Amino acid sequence: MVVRDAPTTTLGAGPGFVVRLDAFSGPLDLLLHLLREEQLEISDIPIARIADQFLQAIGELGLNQAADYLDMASRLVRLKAQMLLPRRTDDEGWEDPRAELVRRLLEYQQIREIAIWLGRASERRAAQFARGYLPPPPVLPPPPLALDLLEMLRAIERVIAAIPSPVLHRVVARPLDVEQATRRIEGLLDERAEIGWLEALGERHSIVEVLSTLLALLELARRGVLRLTQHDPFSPMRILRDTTRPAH
Amino acid sequence: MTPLARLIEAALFSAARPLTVEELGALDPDATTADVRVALEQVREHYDFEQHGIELVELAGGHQILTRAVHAAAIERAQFSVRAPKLTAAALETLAVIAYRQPVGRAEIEEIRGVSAGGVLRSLQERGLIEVVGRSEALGRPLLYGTAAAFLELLGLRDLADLPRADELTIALRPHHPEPEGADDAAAYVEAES
Amino acid sequence: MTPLARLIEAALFSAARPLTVEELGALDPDATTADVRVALEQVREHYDFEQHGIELVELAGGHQILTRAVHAAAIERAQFSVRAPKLTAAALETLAVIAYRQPVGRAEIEEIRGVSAGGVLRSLQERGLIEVVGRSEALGRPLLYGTAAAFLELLGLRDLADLPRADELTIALRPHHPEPEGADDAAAYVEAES
Repeated sequence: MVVRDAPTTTLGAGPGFVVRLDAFSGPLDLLLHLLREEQLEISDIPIARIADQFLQAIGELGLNQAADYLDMASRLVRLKAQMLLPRRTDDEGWEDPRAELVRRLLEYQQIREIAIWLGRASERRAAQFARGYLPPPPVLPPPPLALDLLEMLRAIERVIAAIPSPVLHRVVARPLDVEQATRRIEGLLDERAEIGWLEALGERHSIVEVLSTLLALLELARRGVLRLTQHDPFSPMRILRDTTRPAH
Repeated sequence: MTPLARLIEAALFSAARPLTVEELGALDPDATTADVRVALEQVREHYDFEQHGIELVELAGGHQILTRAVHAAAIERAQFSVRAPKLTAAALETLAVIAYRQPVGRAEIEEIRGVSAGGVLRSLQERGLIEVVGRSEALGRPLLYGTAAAFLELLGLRDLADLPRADELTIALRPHHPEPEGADDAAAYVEAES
Repeated sequence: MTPLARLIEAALFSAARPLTVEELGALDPDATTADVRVALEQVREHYDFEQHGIELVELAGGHQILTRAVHAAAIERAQFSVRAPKLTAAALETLAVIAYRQPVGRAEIEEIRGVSAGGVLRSLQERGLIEVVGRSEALGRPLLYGTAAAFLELLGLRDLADLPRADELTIALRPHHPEPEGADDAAAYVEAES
């Protein structure tokens, strides 16, 4: 919910500190909360302090399982290091390393404002009921068919993808494409909690593909996005979505 | 309308079924059964007197607002309640194969899609989206299918050239290599031609 | 009410979804678009003037009869109808990005919200609030999303122009691909972190 009980407790207050895990809709939300609590300007974030508080917060909130929060934590730590680098005070070419973070926070804050507006609009609409009784539809000849060009094109792509293409064999040695394999695996795990190794591999089983997929799996496992299991020694590998990730 | 009549009208409108006088009483703890009956009568008379397109009817022991029967024919004709049906994924994919490979036989469609295509082909033909455009020279002389005029009309295309070319799609289309057509069907047609 | 207003009232009752002026025109071959608009206005004014418990609302490009908000609590208490469940913060934020940036791909949504969006995109799509509106030209040709018809219905908006304009927001809307912000301000805070 956008209109929710804002966690008002001060971080680091010690034992008895309880915050709903779903209180924050993401690392940017948590970051904005910390800035608000400390009454700090987004345009001038004391990175060192905020980075420490962020790390402390995700530890206390039990969010340290979530890749999205860890990703932000590592960015903050990197920023903290960059801010500590010595530089000359008259250095005109200096770019504030915080600029990108500031931009993202302002952008996110704006989206939050729109989200709150949308939430209120939907609540106003929800207070008005449509007619509850729906008369049974008349028995009539079926109306003209709806055929959508985009749907058609997607079907065409599915069909073409299913055709074993000899063209692909002419392709000269490709570098490993871990990014694409990562996207494919993440896409599959969005749909199902568990997939098999062969599914993760995709349609084509070239050496390049196998290696890319393997590297992607190991990287994703390291980041806590998924877990790799085997029921028995030498049995097929199962790839499980890490259920400790928060639902979005 | 009185406040209670307004509330009762809103409740009857939002409920999915007829509501009894007792049920309607739950809307307002201060309203007696008699109050509810008076309000119901007010709503009914208002609909009749002001010549609304709806009426308050008593049925199944309760009360419900319904559209007047006199409007039924016009509303049915306008078909508001029916959404246009959509093609299944199987039908779309079969149509895709035919659009890009026409003229194409059933065996080739089945080879590409990996499933039998008889039912889908029949229903596409019934809907006028595909038609038989000839016979293959292959053994058994199987029927060849192509898209019909309705296919382009539904997609809003002028002609088949408006479909994206293969190289515009994510994966390049295999060049058409004519395989012995209808090999699977062959046994059934051994005697057909020679 | 005029005969056309009666017919339109009955049709709006039986459809229970927003109907466009064009759809309503199908009710009577003799009625022009202007006739339909006049009749709609008559129904709306009648409901307001006679203080009905229902009202005619303009939303999602059409017209729909809804109960007045003031009756919601009583109707819910009597359990004749329940409010639609609230959307989660994740769903609202994702809708906000899509509404203002459409057509927009998953990567951009995730970049703005700072969290992965697969699950929420799927559920918004299942509820008919968003739909795939095309593919990006970028590598991998990712799907692009836009808001769908149910989005306006759920929010009670007539069209997307009802969304707050950029200058009405306390934080001004920024260009689509903003420059790194605050670079100029940076010099002022050189001492901040040491």
